[in-house]
Amino acid sequence: MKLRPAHLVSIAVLCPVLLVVTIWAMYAEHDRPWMHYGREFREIEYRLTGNPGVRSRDVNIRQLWLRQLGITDRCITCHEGADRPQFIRQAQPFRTHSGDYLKKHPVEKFGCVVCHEGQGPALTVEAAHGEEGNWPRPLLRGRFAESSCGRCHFMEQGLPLSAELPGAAEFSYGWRLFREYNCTGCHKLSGYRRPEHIGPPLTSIGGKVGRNWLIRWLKDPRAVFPGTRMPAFRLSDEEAGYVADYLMTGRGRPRAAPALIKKGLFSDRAVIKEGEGLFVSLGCTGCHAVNGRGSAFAPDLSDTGGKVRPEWLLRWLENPRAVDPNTRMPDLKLTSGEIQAISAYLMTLKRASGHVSPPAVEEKEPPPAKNIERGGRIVRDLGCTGCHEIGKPGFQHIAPPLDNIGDKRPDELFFGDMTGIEKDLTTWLKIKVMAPGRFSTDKAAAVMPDYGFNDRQARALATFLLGMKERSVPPPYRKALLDPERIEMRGRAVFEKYNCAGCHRLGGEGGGIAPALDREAEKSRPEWLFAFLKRPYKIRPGPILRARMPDFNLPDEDAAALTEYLSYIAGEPFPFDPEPKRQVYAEDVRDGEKLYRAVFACIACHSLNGTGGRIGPDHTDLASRLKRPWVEKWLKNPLSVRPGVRMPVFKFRDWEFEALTDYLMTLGQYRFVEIKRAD
Amino acid sequence: MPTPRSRFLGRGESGDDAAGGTAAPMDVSADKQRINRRMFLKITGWGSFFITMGVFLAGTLRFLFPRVLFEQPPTFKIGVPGDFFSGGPDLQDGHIRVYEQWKKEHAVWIVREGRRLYAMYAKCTHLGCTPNWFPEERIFKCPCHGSRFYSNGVNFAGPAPRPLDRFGIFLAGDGRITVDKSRIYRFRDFDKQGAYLEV
Amino acid sequence: MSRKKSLWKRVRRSQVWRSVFRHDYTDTRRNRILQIRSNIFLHIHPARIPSHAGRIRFTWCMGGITFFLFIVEVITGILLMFYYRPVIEYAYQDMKYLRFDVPFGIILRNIHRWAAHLMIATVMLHMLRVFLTGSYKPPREFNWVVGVNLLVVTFLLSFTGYLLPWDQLAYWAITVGANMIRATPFIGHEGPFALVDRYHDIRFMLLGGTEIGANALLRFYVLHVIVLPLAAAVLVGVHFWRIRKDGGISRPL
Amino acid sequence: MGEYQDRYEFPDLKFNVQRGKKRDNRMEKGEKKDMFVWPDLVVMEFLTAVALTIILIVWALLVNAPLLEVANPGISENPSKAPWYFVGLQELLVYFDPWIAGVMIPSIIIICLMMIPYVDVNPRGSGRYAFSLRKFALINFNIGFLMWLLLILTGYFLRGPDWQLYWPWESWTVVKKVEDNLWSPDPATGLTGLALYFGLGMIIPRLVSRDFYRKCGPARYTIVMLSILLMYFVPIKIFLRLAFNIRYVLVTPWFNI
Repeated sequence: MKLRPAHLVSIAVLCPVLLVVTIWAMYAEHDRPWMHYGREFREIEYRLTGNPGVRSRDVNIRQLWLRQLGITDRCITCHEGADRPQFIRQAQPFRTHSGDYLKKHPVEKFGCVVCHEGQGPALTVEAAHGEEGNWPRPLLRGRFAESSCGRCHFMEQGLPLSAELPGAAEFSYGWRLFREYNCTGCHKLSGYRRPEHIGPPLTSIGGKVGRNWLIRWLKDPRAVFPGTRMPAFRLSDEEAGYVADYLMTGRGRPRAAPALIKKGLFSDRAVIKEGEGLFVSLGCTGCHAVNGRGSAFAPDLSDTGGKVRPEWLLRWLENPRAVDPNTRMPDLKLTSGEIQAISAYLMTLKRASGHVSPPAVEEKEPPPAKNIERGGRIVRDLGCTGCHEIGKPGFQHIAPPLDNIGDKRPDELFFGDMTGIEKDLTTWLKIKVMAPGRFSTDKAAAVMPDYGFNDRQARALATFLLGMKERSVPPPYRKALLDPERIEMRGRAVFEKYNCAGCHRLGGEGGGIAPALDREAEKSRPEWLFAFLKRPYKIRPGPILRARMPDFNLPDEDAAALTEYLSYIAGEPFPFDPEPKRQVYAEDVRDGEKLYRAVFACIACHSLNGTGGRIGPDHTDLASRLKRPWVEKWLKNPLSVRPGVRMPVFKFRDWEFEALTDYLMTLGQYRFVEIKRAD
Repeated sequence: MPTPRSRFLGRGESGDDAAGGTAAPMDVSADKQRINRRMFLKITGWGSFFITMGVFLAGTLRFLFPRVLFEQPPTFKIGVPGDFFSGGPDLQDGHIRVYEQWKKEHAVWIVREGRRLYAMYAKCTHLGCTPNWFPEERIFKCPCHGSRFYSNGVNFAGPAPRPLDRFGIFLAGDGRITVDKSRIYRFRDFDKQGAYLEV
Repeated sequence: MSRKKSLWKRVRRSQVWRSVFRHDYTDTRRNRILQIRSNIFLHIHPARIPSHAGRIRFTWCMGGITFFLFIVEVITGILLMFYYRPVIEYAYQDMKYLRFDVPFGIILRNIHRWAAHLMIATVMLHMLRVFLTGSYKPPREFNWVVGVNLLVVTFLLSFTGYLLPWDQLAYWAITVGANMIRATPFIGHEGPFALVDRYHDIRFMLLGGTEIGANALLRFYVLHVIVLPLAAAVLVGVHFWRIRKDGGISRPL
Repeated sequence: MGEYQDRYEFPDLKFNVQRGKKRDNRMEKGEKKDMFVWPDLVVMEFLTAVALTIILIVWALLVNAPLLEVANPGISENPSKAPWYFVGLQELLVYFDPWIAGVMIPSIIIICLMMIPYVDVNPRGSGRYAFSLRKFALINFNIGFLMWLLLILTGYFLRGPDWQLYWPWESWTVVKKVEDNLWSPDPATGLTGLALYFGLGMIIPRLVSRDFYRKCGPARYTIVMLSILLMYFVPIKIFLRLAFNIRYVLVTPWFNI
């Protein structure tokens, strides 16, 4: 059957075209990008190892299939050198994984996208890095990858702020900022409890500061105290006035003991001088700073004279907890003279700007009720209650919750009128925490205040927030802090909360005002430590140390955590000391007493029940306070325990040593039981 | 009657010879040229068509062989040599230790015999049941037909025809010991390179 | 050469060959007709047709193209079924699997998808052509009705296939479509004169639930790979049969 | 050879009996113009198939089938469009309630399409392109087809976020105002309007072209005119909406049109 020439020619043209197209399709199938990388990798491997066998290894798709995580990762198809140390100098995609992350997180168990995001199953550069339209989670580049640490490592377990996740400095820093700046005061984040008010209560602020100072403060807190955590709310003059009016209504006049108020007190140079001395020797600088010296833990006092009313200060020093029941300022048990001296000194502290201290008596007529109401509304809308106790407006989260903030897509974010920036989540988060006002438009004002974060802080916070994602990991991947770690973490948290390091030294860090605590638990019984922390008293009657342990009014669990912590770092058993029961003979004790009182004349330096010397520590409750092994060690050679101590080294004979120890260990057995919550 | 021109019509094969031997020999050169041209077109057209069909078929077959599988990979890592060889007296010959933790997931016992480490397949060589390890007696027992193996996998009782098979084991580039289940060594290959790891 | 030829000749004369190909290829009218009549695939054609029916200008070849596309869809569809699981957890993953791993997976999916779109267009153009040439006129009325049904089946085939990748495009297109159905009068729970609640209306029947979920995916899959192709095949058979029985392709009266 | 030739014959076409003469002529003409299927038509079909395969492969190589993110009931695509062939219906949703746009209109279209051969009594113009012989049918069908096409084009190319109208040169980031000034006439007016439209639409053609009515008979006439009036009601409603912001023509407690 003869074909027409036209048909024949068409067949002869179309069929070869079909063949060409088909071969094109074949070629497209067998020319995938990952094959190029595979071949290149083999060349590099050959160069590095000199083993010709590696060149003939098949180029294949390598896949990690992690059923539990629901992850299919093919990243290692191109990133073949990720877990092989000799590729450290190669360019990507062949370079060895940085750091030692893979040691603790083997690739076979964790895959890649768990931390880095991106599209695991994809095999082209763009798609695999998640920069393709249909993948919502692009590769986390650079240190933003640390945000994923939070998926398994839960930071919010009452950890101390100094807790650090090794290898995730950025993430830890972000978490620290998040906690420190009390973001949960406005934002809800599940798993994070709203912390206690980090700002002072405003219920009686009118009795503490003047209206002018308040307005200045509200307008720009960092201009008043550069290091403050109080953010700037971008208030107009009127708004700040309204808020001040509102706050000044909660006045609650401070009532200092009348005996404290003395005429001419604040101008007496001798008293001021004494106060300055006390301020340092009592250890106030352990927490407060004055003109750049001291710690930033508690408010800077450089401008006290320009800020607070004198009678408030007197009352405050007399009993801080009477003014603010939740304050962390301890009761230093100051005498009236000390209070007066310190107050007088502090009231002299003024910034160079030279504004006058608020008048002792209040301004005249009250502001119009309308203004007060307006101020109240602003206070409510701005979420001041997140950090301050105000009284009337109860607490509520005023800002959007942060759960799943890391899952937000660019089209769900409000960029305002901003142009010329990359419209992605990380950029948005950075701008939002650094300068939220930039998203404001005529129609929609950004409520979030300015915290004055710098670029590095903003990046850290953004890293932390990026990790707040919905997708959770199965339980085996979750990292709970282990038990010994938990003791340490809890103890450290309490230690930090009360700024113990302001006076005590621990682990090579901290102030030198009070004894170092590294080996404290070796010396003291835990029961006694607990009681002492709950209600400190003076162990040394003498005037050697001016500083004294203040009463922090610790709750039981904090005191227990600290005690446990100190035992833990000293390697001592907790909660009780299983000291072997010893047979103590009455004659030994009698001999010991003789030695104590007469032969070695310990009583000359130490006191017992109110009698004796005032140089060494009191011995009235020694047995309930100290552990026997430590006492023995101390008696043998005090200098080996604490170099430079004034206690002399006695050369005891063996029986003397035994008898003396036996005697000492009968002194005031278990007095701590009575001490506990005595008044 | 077919004309000479029609000799090559039809199926597109070059040798279509419907007219049998009866056709008159070609003697006109113009005709010959036309025939050759038709021949050429036909070969190009049908040739490329059938090649294409072949390629389609090959492609379809290739389609049925995916490049990656959702299965346990044949290789898995069991740790660094230090996990198994801690040094000391038990490295001498004849001291055998059986590690059971990979049996459940991978059906493998890791056995250390002196300085050698090998991966034993937890499958009876008789009929494929999974034997159990009894550390007190230091033998493997197969529950199906009662085969018994010493701790090094050598059979000594029951119907099992040969010692337990072993998998390939080697030190990977990252310094960790890797078991390769795609390579199986039988008794006579136990001393071959790759069936054991020696330190 | 000559040996090869004689071998070829012997093959051609063998009993096996002749049992398959019953006639020779001499260029005679008889053979041309026999070619068509004795071939199951070709004999949907008559042996001869009016010459205007062979002109692209007249038919646009749209019916034929549509049929060819249907065959392409069936072949690529069957191949794709090897790698597709109609389960919510896997459906989208399998799309990625086809896209990145499976040899020729991406091109098969592309062909399947584009051919489906093309088929909708050709089937509509075919209808337009049939109307323009008045080819639905007696005695071909019923075949037009069959054709309209085929049009509907083609739409449904494409529509059910749309959900299967289980991506945002699929999900929301089907959501919009399915929500229209619930406004059906009488049998849709939001339509006028609704007689049924949302658990017993036509949308529930189609989706196997009140929202698009696992059941809907499975139902659409079954419709897409079994029910509708079968219906289409039967209707295509009837359609072709009726073309022959109604006097072949229409011609000027 | 002869016996095969004779087998090729037309079936007994009853309706052609009265035009037997014509039929004979055509038989003669047709015989002359017949062509063999093998190989001529088969080759053409083969060529078409090959060409189509080439097109499909090239298309598939150059353009990937769309695949968006995994389905997420929590996030709507904006705009979320139906497949292109249903975009016309989606476009109608702007102007009609879902039960009309999504259910009634497609059902009516399909039913009307199926009825075409039974209501078209014009015997002329079968099997060829003959506009002059079938003006009425062709004009109406083509307008309908064109409307469908236009709706698809509008929906596919001119609809942006929130299903607002965007010209191709306009950016989708510009927010469009949602029409919020729609109103509906009271039921009495609406009913009157509808009655007028359908009533006059039924009566006037009958008065104008009595011949047409006679040919069709009452039943066919009613069906034809009703379908055509329904079809034109769609662009009229669209026009009313766009020009006069009319939301519904008829408001009833049970349904709105």
